[in-house]
Amino acid sequence: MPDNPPRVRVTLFAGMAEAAGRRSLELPWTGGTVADLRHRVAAAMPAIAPLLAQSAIALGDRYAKADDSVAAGADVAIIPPVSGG
Amino acid sequence: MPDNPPRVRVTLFAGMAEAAGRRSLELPWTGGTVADLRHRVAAAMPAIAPLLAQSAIALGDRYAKADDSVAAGADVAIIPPVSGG
Amino acid sequence: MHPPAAAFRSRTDGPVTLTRGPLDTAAVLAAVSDPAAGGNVLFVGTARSVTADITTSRLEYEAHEPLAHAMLAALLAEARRRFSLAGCAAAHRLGVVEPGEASVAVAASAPHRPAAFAATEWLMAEIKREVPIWKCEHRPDGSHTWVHGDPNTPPRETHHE
Amino acid sequence: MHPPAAAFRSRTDGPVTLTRGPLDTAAVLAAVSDPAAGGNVLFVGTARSVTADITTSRLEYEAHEPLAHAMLAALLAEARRRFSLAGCAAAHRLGVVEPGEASVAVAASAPHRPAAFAATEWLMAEIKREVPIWKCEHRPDGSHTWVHGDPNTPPRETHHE
Repeated sequence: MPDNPPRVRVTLFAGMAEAAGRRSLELPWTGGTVADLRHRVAAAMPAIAPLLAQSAIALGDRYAKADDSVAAGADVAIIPPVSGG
Repeated sequence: MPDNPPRVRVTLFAGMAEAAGRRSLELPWTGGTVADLRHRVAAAMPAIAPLLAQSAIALGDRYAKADDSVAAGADVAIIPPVSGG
Repeated sequence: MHPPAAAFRSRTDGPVTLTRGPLDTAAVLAAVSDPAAGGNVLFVGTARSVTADITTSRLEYEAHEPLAHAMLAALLAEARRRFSLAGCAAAHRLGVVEPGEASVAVAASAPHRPAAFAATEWLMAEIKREVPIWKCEHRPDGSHTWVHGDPNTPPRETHHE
Repeated sequence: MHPPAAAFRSRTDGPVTLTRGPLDTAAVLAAVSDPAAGGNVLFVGTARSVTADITTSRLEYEAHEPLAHAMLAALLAEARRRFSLAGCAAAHRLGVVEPGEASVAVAASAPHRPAAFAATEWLMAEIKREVPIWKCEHRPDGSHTWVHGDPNTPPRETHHE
């Protein structure tokens, strides 16, 4: 897919979306761990790095662990500290 | 009041009324304490004596203490262990 | 022994309700709504059809109504002070209560949820310990038992006498 | 930043509801009704207009909806096991919540009341700690703040990563 280089789609929420000025971003991504993805996102959007350090990462409808694999083409969400209720 | 000798009216509830076969009784009463009244009721209705020993006494809309006075003509209620809720 | 057959009768006085009709549990919760309250707790006690392997076909409640009313009002006032509540309310049904129907409803509201939970639990424990209301369990064979004292509730303190 | 304007949208799946409309708190309580349950507890969290001397004109909630739904379902299943419940249910409102309106409702039922109280308190604490929902406080001057972390809630355990 030469016109479609491998990417990962990252969704942002609440104050993190506000700090980033956007609700999602796509980054080039050929695969790696959740920990790798954190570094990539922090480098791409330094404005959200502080909140990112306190955040969890979700793959689909479950929370992910640092060494979980994130495939190329995955949908990932960053979950900053929650405040529901 | 020769036709109306001094009395006390005692109201019974729940299992105590059932044991007594009645919901109230009147006893001759020229006055005394709550403790005196307990003895009088137990003597008049031995069937309720065991439950009476576990019961509180109410004067109007408040619980009474053992040395409270019960005047002639008073309305008294016997409050066996409760089970509301 | 059954209490005398009574026409529908309900007495609501501020946050206290004693009624022979179905309990309006939503009204008990609504009664504690307050702009300063973020936490609102409602407890509803319902008649179970099976308790410890014994089948109960229906419950029946009887009260010393003036004393029950006064005790409920006093407990609500004490809860309001003790837990710094925004509001609290209580309702108890009297007469026959069929399985699944509500016999008691208590609500409390407070700025934060722990006080609302603690107050509602405290009120229920005090109601079961102090308020002159009695439960009769009717069984399918026609027999019945008035309950005097709750095995789950410590006995009333002896401060009354 | 506001979430995109959304038409009324509600998703109810078994005992979990996420909705942009007003919460039906009576339905949450009714969902836990069970012949074996004598104790039914409902918690309703409402938007306060004043919090710690700061006036809030309205609240707004946003969620990662699929994950929030899955987490709520998992917490309810765990509560049911942990407290031997007859039933439990949870609903959270998303979008704008005006002062006095309900943002969250949780109910639990059990044979006896202590388990119903304990389960409802536990569920509320876990929801505030684990479920991906965020609150934005809007003030009368037009400013707003997204809240990240609750000063009354210990931080999420790090078992996710």
